[in-house]
Amino acid sequence: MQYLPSYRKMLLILRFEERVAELQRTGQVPGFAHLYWGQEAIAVGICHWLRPEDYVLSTHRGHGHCLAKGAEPGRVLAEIMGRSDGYCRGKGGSMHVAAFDQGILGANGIVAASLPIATGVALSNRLEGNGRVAVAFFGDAAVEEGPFHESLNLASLWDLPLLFVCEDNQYAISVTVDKRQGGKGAAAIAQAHGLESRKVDGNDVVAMLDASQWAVARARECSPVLLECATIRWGGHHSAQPTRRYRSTEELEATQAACPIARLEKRLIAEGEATMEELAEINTEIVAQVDEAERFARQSPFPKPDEATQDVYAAQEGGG
Amino acid sequence: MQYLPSYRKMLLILRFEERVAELQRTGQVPGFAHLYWGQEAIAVGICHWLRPEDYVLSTHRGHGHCLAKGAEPGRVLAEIMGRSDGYCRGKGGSMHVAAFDQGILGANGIVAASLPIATGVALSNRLEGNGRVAVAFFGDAAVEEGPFHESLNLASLWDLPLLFVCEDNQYAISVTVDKRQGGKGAAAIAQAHGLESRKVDGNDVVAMLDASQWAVARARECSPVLLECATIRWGGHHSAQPTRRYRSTEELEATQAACPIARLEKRLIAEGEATMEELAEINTEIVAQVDEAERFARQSPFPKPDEATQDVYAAQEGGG
Amino acid sequence: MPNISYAAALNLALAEAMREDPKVILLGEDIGPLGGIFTVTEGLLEEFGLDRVRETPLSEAGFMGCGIGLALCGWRPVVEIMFSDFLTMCMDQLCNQAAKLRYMSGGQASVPLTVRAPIGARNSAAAQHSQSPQAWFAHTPGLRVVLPATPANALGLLASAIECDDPVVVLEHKLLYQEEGPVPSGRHRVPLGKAEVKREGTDLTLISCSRMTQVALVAAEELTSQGVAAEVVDLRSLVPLDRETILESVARTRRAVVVDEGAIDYGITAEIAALISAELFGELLAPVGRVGALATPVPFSPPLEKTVIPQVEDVIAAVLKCVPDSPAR
Amino acid sequence: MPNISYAAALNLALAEAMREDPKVILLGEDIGPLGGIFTVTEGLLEEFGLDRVRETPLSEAGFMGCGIGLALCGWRPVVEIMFSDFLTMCMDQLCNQAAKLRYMSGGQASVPLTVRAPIGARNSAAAQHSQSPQAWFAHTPGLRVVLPATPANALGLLASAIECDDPVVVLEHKLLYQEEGPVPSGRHRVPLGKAEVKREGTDLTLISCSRMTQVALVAAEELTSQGVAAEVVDLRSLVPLDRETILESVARTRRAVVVDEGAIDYGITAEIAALISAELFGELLAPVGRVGALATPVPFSPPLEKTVIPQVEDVIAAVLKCVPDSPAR
Ligand SMILES: Cc1ncc(C[n+]2csc(CCOP(=O)(O)OP(=O)(O)O)c2C)c(N)n1
Ligand SMILES: Cc1ncc(C[n+]2csc(CCOP(=O)(O)OP(=O)(O)O)c2C)c(N)n1
Ligand SMILES: [Mg+2]
Ligand SMILES: [Mg+2]
Repeated sequence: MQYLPSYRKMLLILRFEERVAELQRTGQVPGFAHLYWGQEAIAVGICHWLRPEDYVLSTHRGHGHCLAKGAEPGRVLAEIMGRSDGYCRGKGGSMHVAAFDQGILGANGIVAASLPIATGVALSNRLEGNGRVAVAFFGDAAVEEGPFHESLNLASLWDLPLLFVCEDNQYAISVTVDKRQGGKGAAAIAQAHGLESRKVDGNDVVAMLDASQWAVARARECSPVLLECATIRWGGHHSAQPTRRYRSTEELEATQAACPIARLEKRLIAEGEATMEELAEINTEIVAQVDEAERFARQSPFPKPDEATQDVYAAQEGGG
Repeated sequence: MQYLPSYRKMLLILRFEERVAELQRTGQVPGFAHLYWGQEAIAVGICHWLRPEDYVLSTHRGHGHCLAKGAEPGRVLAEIMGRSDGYCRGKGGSMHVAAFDQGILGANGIVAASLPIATGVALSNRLEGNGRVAVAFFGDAAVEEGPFHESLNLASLWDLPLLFVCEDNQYAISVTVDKRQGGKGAAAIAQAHGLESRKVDGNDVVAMLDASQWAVARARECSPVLLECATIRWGGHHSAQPTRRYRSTEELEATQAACPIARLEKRLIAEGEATMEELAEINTEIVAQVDEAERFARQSPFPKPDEATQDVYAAQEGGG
Repeated sequence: MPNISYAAALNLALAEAMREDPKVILLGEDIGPLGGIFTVTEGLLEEFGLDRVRETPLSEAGFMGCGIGLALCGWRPVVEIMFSDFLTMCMDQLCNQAAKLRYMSGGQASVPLTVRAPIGARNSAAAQHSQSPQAWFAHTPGLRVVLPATPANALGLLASAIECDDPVVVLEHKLLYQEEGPVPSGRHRVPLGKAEVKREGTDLTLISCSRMTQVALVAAEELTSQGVAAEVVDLRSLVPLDRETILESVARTRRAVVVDEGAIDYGITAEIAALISAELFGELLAPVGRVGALATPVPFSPPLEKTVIPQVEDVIAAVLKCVPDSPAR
Repeated sequence: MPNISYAAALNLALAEAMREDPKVILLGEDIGPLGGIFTVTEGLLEEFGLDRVRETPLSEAGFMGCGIGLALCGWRPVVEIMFSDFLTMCMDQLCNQAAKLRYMSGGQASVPLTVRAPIGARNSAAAQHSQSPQAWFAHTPGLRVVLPATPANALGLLASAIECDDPVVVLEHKLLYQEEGPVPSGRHRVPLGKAEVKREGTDLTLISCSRMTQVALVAAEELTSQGVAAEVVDLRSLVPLDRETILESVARTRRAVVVDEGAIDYGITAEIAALISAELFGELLAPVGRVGALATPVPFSPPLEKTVIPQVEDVIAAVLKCVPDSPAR
């Protein structure tokens, strides 16, 4: 299997998130952005096996899912910057990016809330017999919420073409998973609900690609699956959050060491799939792509005040 | 072990529920009453091992839990009949009977809603180190609700002295459990959350007493436990509901055949713990007890209209 | 016009919508062989099959979300929540997701979801099965909220709700299900956002919704003997609210009493009363009256339930307070 | 009187309550080492330990219920819900259980539970992190609802809430956490159900709560230059509502504008406007004005957020509509 395409995508996500962090520091990104850096292998591994018409439902940490599924970086960034050429015309922002034309049905600001919605999307696929799958990404903390449980049961009961992807980065904001969960984790709970599940090293894109191939295929056969992907959250909960109160310097340094991109780079070179020079070249291309996204977003105007009352209801007069 | 005490309690519940059904038919019970008949062995088996100061949290089908835990039949019936000598002074009714002086913290009209509350009661016990346990009874359908899942996790995480008792009577109103659950059931889900669990024949009070002894003891040691008790719902969802649309005559006949009381009777006689005559005598006593409860409830007045605005807030003037 | 029950009218709306549009699909507890605990889905499983009359686990958040997902994919789900009290189990899905997805996505998402749920006190169902929480949903931008008071409006409003591209909360009243009334034969739609003048009158306007419209009509009838000619406006929709019809009526009668079964404080009657008081400032002959449930949970025992829930006498008393000088008194 | 921030005042209320009463216990997400995402619980873990500063899983229904269970057993839990928007995840526990248990049990149960949650738009947090849902809870009998607008009130209201034997929802405003103000030294309590006249005036009464009281005060200040002397009444409690203070003020000024950050339709302003219009019927010089958020989800992009959320200019405009003949104009 060729890993360069995955490398490109992962690098795009990383460079994109670095740019978001920078733009936020300089006041170009309103609010907070929960960055996906460090977790790139998961979105990229899963989305590798998805078709354009498949669906993805995402979380507050959703930029990576969007880019991996095929969203345009410029329109994602414009949204994050609150501009009118953003996918949601500036109404959603980082936590609500959606790109329906790419099957991306939305990031979500409520932990676990997209899971029940994903069951409906998967049910639609099943009823239409359209061969599509729905993928619901969520963090380890979503496992603690009731809707997670209800969604597993629905998927199991109705044999839905639905893939649950738990990104276990050990943290919910400042609290580690051992202080939040008494049980055996998402994969075990899924099995109790009658789903198949696997645990995978989510920082190893090779392992992710392998597990995802199986998982997407099973889901497509209407056998719902859960993947529990071990990963690491870099830095704070969002780009502006300091971590000193709950994370040691050593721990933080270790996170970067686990970088899935650095890991893949070593392998690409070792296996001869690419040279250092080729990788540097790719990096240059990707940086240019992110530059272009920034240029696009910056030139996009802010929405006009009167747009605030649009899109509340389907027909404008319906608003009452 | 002597089983006559359990026999008495089971029979009290059955005769009580028969009376409630009759009183409802004759217009003495407002609203609907979800009867516990046929499930007596579960409440009686569990409560046998409880101390007066232990806590019970119940469901819409809660009369049996109350009587087994020690509530006065007269005050329970008065409540069900909406009278001012009812435990809740007529404000609660069948679905909300509570007897705080007996550790009965309330039936509940919302499926699964008492489970999170039970975690708090158990946490209180643990923090106070008072050696008490909390028992949360719930039906098989509660297993489908998010709060069930969240409560299992809390109990497991915090090592709560909490016993979850699932009464699996196969039905939620008209829908059988196979049409509602895709997984392996409450006991398996509990294990995935790190709890110990067992399945038990909930129509055999001998088996229930045995499993409950273990379960209550484990819970008292702050090791939360779930018991999944197989049982059968007699008749309709509530006393006034016909079942012809979803239950065959054969199925209904089989339910009575599984009667835990009849089963225990056979055993008591076979083992020589009691004679037919003694059982008949017990029956006479219990009927007299239920007669007395009815007399008590009937002579109790309805609450006065102005009581409607009492007990909304702690101090009357607080209501705003 | 045939006479049918409110439940039968709702059933008809569902059946017709399902016949016309294969994308209409039902989700809920006990909606299959049992036909729903209030008989609204009777016979639909037999006609439309298990795929489209889909009984759910007891997972209100789960299947409300499922309905949203279906809606996002072009279906027109109708989700039944057995009692409106249980909407508390899926408030996030309804109020944070369904209500906001179109907006947050900048118009990409469309959520043509209909949520049906019964409100109201009936037969001592007690505090967790008797609420009238319409104010919560009326206060949630992105939702439309309708409350039929008659079989004809039940049919027409539910049909319109299903056709609407927005999430619509249809609150039905438990005590109305068995009430019969005339229903137009053939295609019938009631536009969302249009109130209906149910009775004309010159002295005062009673404004109400759901079962309280029936209560208001009885009160209006009894008031004739006291010399008061009350007009009755049935709101039908809370969102959008038909301000024109309300104001047009009260501009004529110059007196108004608003009646709702929800708890009075911060309820529906406040919005209507505030609207009238502001828009017809200086033209009213009396303060706008408000009749609602006492601000308590709904009690079980019959005499208490009756005290808390507005009765015909309460409406009459409120009217007479506004019309102290009515000829017959 | 030392000057401290609103967040520090809340922190002080918690710390003092925990020192005085060993039954006060905190539950919530990230309330431990991090000190809460808005710093309100900073230092409490260190002083009171893991048992009483109890970090929870992401299970709002679970730990809200846990708080109720503790309360039933004589504890005084303070449950932090990280954003008030997430109260949708535990509406059943809060509105069907906590609010009703005393009543349904005929007075056997006492639920001395305090629920803290931040409301309001701040810094483009978008539709699911910016709501002001106070009307939902004010409309739920059995709950008390308070909204501090200053550090002193934050301290005094939270202290009273913890001591109250009923469930109290304390809605804090995200934009106020870092605002400083004087706080009485020593024991300080603000009674639940008492409004506060923040500024005296003769021409009109501005009635508001939470951050909108700060907005109203700025507007009142600016209005002096237009010759309008506005009184500002900070409601502080929505339930119980201090009808006396509101009516006493408006009876004097004969004009009122109500300001709230919740969506305007069916919101808090409706209840207050309806109350004033009815009780002071015939005595008002102008219709009661209402200023609230536009009835949309809260948008992300800064210019849109600003459009939706009430600004000082909006309050001034509403006031000037009521006082068209102010001397300076
Ligand atoms: C229902 C709900 N509760 C709390 C929050 C606040 N919150 C946002 S993200 C987050 C942590 C989520 O952790 P996890 O699911 O593991 O995702 P991660 O941030 O680690 O990617 C919390 C507590 C929320 N958004 N929704
Ligand atoms: C959250 C919620 N959903 C639905 C209902 C309506 N309802 C009441 S009892 C019941 C069936 C419950 O089944 P189960 O938990 O198995 O208890 P059983 O009646 O069999 O004892 C349903 C659907 C409810 N009360 N609460
Ligand atoms: Mg995480
Ligand atoms: Mg059952």
